[in-house]
Amino acid sequence: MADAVQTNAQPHADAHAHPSNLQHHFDTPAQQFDASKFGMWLFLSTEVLFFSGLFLFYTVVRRHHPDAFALGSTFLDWRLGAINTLVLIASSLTMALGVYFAQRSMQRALVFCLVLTLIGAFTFMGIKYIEYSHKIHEQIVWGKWFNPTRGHEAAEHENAAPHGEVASQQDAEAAEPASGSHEPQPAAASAAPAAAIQSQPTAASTDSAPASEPALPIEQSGIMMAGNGPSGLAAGEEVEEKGEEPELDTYALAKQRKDVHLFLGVYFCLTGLHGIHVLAGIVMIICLLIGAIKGRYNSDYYTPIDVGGLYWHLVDLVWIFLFPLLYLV
Amino acid sequence: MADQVQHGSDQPRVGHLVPWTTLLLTCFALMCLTVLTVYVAEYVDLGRFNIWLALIIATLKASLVCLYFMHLRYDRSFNAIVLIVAILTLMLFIGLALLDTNSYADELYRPDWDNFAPAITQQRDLAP
Amino acid sequence: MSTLDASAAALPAADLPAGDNYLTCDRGFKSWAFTLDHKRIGVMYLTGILIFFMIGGLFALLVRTSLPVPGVAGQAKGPITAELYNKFFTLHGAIMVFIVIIPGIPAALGNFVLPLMLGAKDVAFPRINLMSFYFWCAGVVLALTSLVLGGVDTGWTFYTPYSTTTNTAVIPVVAGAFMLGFSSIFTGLNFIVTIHKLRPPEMGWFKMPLLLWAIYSTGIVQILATPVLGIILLLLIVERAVGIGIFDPALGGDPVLFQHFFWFYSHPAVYIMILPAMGVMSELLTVFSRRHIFGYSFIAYSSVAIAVFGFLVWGHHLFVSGQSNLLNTIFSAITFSVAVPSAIKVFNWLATLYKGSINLKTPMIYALGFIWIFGIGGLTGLFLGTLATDVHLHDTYFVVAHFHFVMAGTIFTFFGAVHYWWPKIMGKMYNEALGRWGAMLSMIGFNITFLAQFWMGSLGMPRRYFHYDPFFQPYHVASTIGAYIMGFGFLLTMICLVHSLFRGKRAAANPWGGVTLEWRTASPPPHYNFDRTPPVTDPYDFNLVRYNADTDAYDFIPAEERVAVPAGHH
Amino acid sequence: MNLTLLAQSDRTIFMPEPASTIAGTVDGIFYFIFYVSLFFFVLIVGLMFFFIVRYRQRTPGEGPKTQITHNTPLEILWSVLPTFLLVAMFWLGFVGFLDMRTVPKDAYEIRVDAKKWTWEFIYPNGIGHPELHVPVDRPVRLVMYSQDVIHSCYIPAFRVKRDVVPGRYSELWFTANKVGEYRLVCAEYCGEGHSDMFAKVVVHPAGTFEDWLATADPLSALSDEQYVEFMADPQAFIDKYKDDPEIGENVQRLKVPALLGKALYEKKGCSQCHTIDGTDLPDKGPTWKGLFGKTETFSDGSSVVVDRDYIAESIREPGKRIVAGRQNIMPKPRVSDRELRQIVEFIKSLQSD
Repeated sequence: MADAVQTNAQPHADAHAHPSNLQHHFDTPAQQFDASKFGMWLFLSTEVLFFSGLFLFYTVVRRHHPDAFALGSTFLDWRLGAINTLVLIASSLTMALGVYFAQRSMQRALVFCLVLTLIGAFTFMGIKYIEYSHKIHEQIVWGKWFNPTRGHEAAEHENAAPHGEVASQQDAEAAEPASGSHEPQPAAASAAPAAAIQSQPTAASTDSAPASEPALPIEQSGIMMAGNGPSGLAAGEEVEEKGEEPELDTYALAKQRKDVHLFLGVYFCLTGLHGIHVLAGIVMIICLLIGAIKGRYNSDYYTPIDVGGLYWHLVDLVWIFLFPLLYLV
Repeated sequence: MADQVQHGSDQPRVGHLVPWTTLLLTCFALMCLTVLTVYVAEYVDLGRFNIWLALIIATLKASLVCLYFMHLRYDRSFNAIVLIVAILTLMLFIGLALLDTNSYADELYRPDWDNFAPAITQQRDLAP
Repeated sequence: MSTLDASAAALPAADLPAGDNYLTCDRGFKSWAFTLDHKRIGVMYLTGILIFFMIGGLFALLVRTSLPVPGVAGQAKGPITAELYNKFFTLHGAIMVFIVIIPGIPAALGNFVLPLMLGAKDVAFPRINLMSFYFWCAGVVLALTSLVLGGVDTGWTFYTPYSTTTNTAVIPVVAGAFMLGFSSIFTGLNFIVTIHKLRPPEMGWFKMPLLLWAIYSTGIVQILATPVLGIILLLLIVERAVGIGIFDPALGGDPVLFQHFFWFYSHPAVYIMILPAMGVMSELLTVFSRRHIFGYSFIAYSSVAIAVFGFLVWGHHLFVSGQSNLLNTIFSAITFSVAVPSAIKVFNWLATLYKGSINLKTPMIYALGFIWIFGIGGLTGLFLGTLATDVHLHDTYFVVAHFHFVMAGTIFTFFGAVHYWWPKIMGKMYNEALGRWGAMLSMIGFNITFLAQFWMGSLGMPRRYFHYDPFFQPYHVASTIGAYIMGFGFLLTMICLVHSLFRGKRAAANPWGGVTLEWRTASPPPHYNFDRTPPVTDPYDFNLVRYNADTDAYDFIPAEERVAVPAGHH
Repeated sequence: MNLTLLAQSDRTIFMPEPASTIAGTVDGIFYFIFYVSLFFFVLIVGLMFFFIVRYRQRTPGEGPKTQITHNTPLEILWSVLPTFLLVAMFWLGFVGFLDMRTVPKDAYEIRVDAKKWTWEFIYPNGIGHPELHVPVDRPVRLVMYSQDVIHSCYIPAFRVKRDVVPGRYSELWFTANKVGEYRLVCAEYCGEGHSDMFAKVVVHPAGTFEDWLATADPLSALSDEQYVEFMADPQAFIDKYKDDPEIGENVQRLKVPALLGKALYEKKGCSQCHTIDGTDLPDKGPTWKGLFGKTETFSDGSSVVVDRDYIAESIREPGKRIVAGRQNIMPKPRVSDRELRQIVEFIKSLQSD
């Protein structure tokens, strides 16, 4: 049995040559590649079912409160949603191209694609952050804290006790998706949508405020609308002028109804969970980027890029469904 | 399941190479569909069918992403089976749960909305 | 196959040089904490699970201890208040279900045995395997946190709106269950990939040991059902933390939706618990009756069938919570269809015993006990699947007894499996007498405990009651006495296992005469499992081995000798 | 806990005493399944023990007598045969269950109000009572709602159970066919008092239920003079008569109308829009503090001094006259005349200081 002692060491010196990036318990790179991809697909199927819960929640609530959904979705700006959809699709493309270049062992192109994907991810989070902070500002939030208030009005009752609570509650939430938004890109990217919004009566006035200084609401949670006072006020007047025209005031309507907050609850759950997945994706892409810069991946071994790509595409898939369900009710 | 290792010379050692033109075309198609879905939702009113149309378009986009971006079209078929099984389970879950939700919609009351308005008014059909 | 492998396996393990096996090849805390070796991870799971089994059992005894006297409405029973009692049964349920039984067979024993049975060097994703173990640890820590924070009183089902309104430490324990869920998902994922991709080419699907079929089916359920638990627990946390109003009717939410989510996972979870046990059964019964399994394909397919049906029956937990008649009917019908594959298994096991050579070693006693216990557990399921009777029995002790009979079936098989693979895992033989006593006592105590509960349940005793109608006192007293006998039995079992570590004699490579691949390597196995890739054979062909009186163990018969042996005889 | 359920004679060994029309069916199905299961259990376990004894290993390493690996016809047989029994069970249970769910049109409706950890039964005449009293041989329909968490209304003797879910009406029906006292318990875990959340169920002999209902409300037991006296100064009246041999027992159950009104204020949801501490909710309803006797001006300019009649009107037909500056958002609550009187008494008692 003495030979057994040596044979224990064998697996690395197996019959066939064992490439460095092939783990000891696999025989061939193909086996390892297939195993990893298969594993990732199984994981993606768990993700699908993970989201399925929220989709059921969405459907049930919508079944019981159809009007609330119609009304609630007017608080979302489909332009921002659409832009985010396009951003994600683009980043999906760059990811897929990244896999392509990895397969062709084209290091530079791979790195470039990953950087583009990363930018896309940050842009998405930036826009999401703008949407969130605007909703927080106007108390268009979930549950018993739902109390839609136009920007300038919000500035007036800032001393309302539950209100401060909401804001702080909210920033805790908003903070994490927003983490990306300290990057230069989102501010720049969001300038465009914000501008587009200004011209819109229904679209909320104050998008521009957080866009100009993203970090602001997080610092001063309770009294953040005081910080936004001027811009909020200015935009508010504009809204009032539009308000002259006999168009229905969604804010007042929503206040009367007792179930509109449910839509916002669904909205924050779905986009929040999706946002967390995007953040995870950002971390993942950064790791891949480091690996790519170190030149770890080539046509022989690009499994991490491929598998990571699958995950990123799933994030895209989920959003493809979220967009029409939430923004285009 | 085709053996992954034997591919053309331009192919990587494992996996399948999707030409970049295909990827660009896919992306373009996705963009167009996004514009379409927005257009339909905002400017075409089909009443309650809007949501279904939106979902159909979304499913179309999703399958494009799966087939080309995620290589499912060239991949081992078992991976596709995994995804399909997951989606079937999802439908099963949502479907059966909704069957229940629909049935008790008329038993609901909101204490502060319709102060204990008339209880279950009509007998619901009991034969399955 | 060459004669080499046979002779290698035939060598008695006794003269293995020390420091050669996976336990001794590498020492120190780090070598365990960061190990990627599936065997060590399995051992760590096993240790943790056995410890928490004892803790969960302790809570069970506390529950039973507070019940022999009916008590007076609104008053405490000595030191035990109603609130405390609620925390007892909640923690008993949560620990046993999420921490012990679900990972019990797959994570602990599956981790150790599955790659060995495949003749593989490790599972497909060793890192993910270690990660899921640490998820398990995190879950345990969170559960303990809630214990420190004063416990939880929601019942292990966390039904809303009670769980969203009670002021006990719900969030930590729910977060714990969430982590444990992910641990379970990754284990299942790992095993499915392993079975698909690391199965030796010559081992076709129908040459796999039935345990692998069972674990595979379990994996399917783990992957498809557990995420739904994850999301609902997440929603529950969010609801408690920031009041999103999903489950709060006053805000337009729907409390019953939670039950759909919860049971969509938790019913399949029952099959996550029972399927591996059934797989183990097929191994134990064949080895200890020296018989080829009867009706391999029927048993294999019935595992998959149970897994699939498992997804279609969750609604039978909602028969009286106002679910629509149509849905009740559908779920009742499908529930009955689960009985068929279960029955198939039981009948085939019986047929396996027929004309066997039955050897009543401890694992076999557990296995036979499973037939008795699962028989009762399964048959009483019929009362609950039947709509009209379920209305009366729902949420009574009848249900409690029913699912204890099913889940304890898993626990007993788990212990059978622990005894069966103990020599392979630890390289030591346990004390047979002690093992048998432990098995018998715990099973007798168990039957007393829960048969009494069936009885009072059908007589209308609701579950989770602290005070009860004095009419039921005799039943409760009997149940409590049984519980203590059972507790003592399990204590003996634990003593038996610990004792074997110090006093047990060295185990041979193949003490029971199994022919699945794990018995072809030394006990305990070397770090890389097999010195030579083992030959794949029919997992139930017991003509491959021969009894060796000197070692009181079995040796694999070298190929050329075996040609002479006529099938069926030695 | 003095009344012990099932103390009665004719209970079967596994089932409590049957006291409703469906109990018979349920017990029948139960025992059918029981004997079928018993048969299979004895068969399986019997065979098992027989094999253990007959085929036990005598010498270590002894081989088996056979190695048959399968017998497909046999396996198919024992897969298919049980199926028929299963179908039978399912069908019986299904039919029995539909009977439980199909409420007769003429059922006598009683509201059940469940909260931690008490049951209140509200009879058609508006009287709330902690005990469930029902006439024998008459279908009774319980319409149940919960104020806090999920409870479950379970009457073992009637073999009926139904969860009481907050946010929706749950219904349950039965026909008690046996006079006597039974027990209603909560079957869905609802917290600390879960096991103490039980109520007495009394099945009245034919004809006597109405008499009980008539006297169930302590007020109804009072003569007209006594009633007037009571309304004039309830507390004094209670103190005066609470030890009275005839009506004392009744008087002790009397509550000051204002107190009853306060209970209704919570229960009927008035508290959602009307405060009683003087703070006015502009977009909701006026505060009740100091409302009585106050002068309200309507949107059409007319005005009125708030009195019993005006309150009655604004509860009965909220939209008729809208106070200036308020929206017409008040829903129409269901209140009996007696409840209305109690609410008025309550508002009256809320004088502004």
